[in-house]
Amino acid sequence: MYAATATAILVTMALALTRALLGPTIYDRVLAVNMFGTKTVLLLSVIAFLNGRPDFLDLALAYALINFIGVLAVLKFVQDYTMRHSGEERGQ
Amino acid sequence: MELLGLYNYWVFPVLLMTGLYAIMSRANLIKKLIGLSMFQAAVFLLYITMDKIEGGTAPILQAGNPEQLYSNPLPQVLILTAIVVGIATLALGLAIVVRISETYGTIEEDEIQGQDAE
Amino acid sequence: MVVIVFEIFLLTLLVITAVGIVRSRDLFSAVMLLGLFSLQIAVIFFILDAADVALTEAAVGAGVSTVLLLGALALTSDREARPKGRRLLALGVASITALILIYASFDQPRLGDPQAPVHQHVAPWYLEQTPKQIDVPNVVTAILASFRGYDTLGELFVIFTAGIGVLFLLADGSGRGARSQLPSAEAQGLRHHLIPRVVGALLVPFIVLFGLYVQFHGDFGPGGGFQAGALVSAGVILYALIEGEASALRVLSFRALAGMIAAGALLYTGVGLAGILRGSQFLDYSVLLADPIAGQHLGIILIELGVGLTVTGVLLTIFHAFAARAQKR
Amino acid sequence: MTAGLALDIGSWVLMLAGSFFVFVGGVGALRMPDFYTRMHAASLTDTLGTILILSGVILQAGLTLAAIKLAAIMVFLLLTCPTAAYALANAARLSGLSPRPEQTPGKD
Repeated sequence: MYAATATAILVTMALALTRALLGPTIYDRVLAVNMFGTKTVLLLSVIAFLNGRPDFLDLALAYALINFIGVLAVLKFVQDYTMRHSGEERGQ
Repeated sequence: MELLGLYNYWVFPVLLMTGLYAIMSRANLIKKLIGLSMFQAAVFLLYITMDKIEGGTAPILQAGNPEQLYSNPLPQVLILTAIVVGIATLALGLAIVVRISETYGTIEEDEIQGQDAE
Repeated sequence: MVVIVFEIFLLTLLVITAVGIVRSRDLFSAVMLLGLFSLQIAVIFFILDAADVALTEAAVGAGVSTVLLLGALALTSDREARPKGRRLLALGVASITALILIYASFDQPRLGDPQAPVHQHVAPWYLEQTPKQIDVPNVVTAILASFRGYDTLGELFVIFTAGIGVLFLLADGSGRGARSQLPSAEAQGLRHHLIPRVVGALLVPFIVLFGLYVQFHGDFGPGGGFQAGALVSAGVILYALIEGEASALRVLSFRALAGMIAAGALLYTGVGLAGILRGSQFLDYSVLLADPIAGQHLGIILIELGVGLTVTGVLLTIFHAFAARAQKR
Repeated sequence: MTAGLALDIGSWVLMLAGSFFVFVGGVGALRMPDFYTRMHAASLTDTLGTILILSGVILQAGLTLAAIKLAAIMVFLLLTCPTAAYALANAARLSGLSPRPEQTPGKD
């Protein structure tokens, strides 16, 4: 059952990767990265149980905590970028 | 199945050479550094591939289970430190690129060489 | 067994991502794809039974490296010029080398082969001796901190030097770090975004707490100074992102960070020297206390603390150096 | 025994349902016509899929430290995912990306 769940998550990861490669805007890519991060947390939790060593959930916990930083960094980058190049459109 | 066991060793050169290709063919210095990180990641992958042992688990000893096999801890030690060293050296490279960009106004290698030639 | 199939699938995704990174002309996209690359390789490390390495990759790849690359992009340019020439030659060299390496792989032992040479020497000795000599469950920590403490000291000084190098390159030359130009109006971070600010502020203490857990639980589970340093600095970077760099520097100033870097390196070397002073060799912890095993435990905790301090200090100094450079513009 | 079986079935149902929603989210993120609809598909199913899958795994873990860690993971994901979605939509809107699909500019 873990294997079925992990397979579904992996297929979703592949879909997210496709979206990240296709774009077209940078926000689509960031969205894909964020989605991929959530799926990674789920996959790591499931695999920890599949391998029978649930004491390795620390890794999933680490991702759950700090995956968010990437998106905020992007938000700040875009904000500074718009401040510097006001009027110029970004990500198209 | 026998051949699939070598898949890691096939992915390793592909990643390694993708990184090297980025370093060789791209003039953009940040792209070169990204290529370098990928090259580095490929080496990490090779080392970690070697530590895997069938039926093993991560080398954190379980009390009361003396028959348990553990993966090889030595490559893990090397790569663990190498990852953090990698980010520190990447930061150093990026700092140099920032200074180059401030001095030359560009981070494209050929334009920099063009300016140097003048 | 089925896990290996997942690993093969992820490796394929990894190759696709790598090609995508090289092909994308927009450096911002390349950085985002590099984030994906890091996530995938962390899962692969986890599947290959390297929990410590996966945790390190997670701690470094998810927060710190994206933030640093974006910081550098903000200071330079995020578009790549159209590459000229040399592409065919580079492609040729790369593909021929790859083919030779793939050809060589047919002599490799297959994945997980218990008879592989790498499992025959050294490693069994470490696995056997760790419970006897050091008595901590995590063999990776035992090797990192005790058996091969010299190597780790060297790595620590590489990180130390890289941090100093970044400061040399990016500090403003007044010798005061970036302290003088800090409290500017633009240094406010994402203060006006209420929701990320509240949630971020909620997360920061948990990240730092988790970092400390990883630091001090490293003998028993995946973890240690390197991972903890990256996690704690990720927490402080999150604080800097939401409240502005000035607020983060008020908590941990440049001077405090420099103190952490030096204190960590000194602590590590000092523990090594204590071994000599107690009549044994450099970095021999067995003589630190009357009981050799307790001495090993004390030594490992101290040098992991040193590693944690230096890594946190260096990563945060680097982050602040880039951020201060951006504000000076 | 029957309690254990019921628990197993319950966790399987939760995990399968979670897998389904995760997959639907992936398809939505790939197939929807513009950024905002894609984000809507991805972020909503992210949350639901997380709740279902992690609850399923928690049922399997029973009352252990692992269950507490899983609960913590779930809480943190439930906090960060919607926030990240908000931050992202905000960044996109700030930069002037229009929410109308027919005006979504293509690249390359």
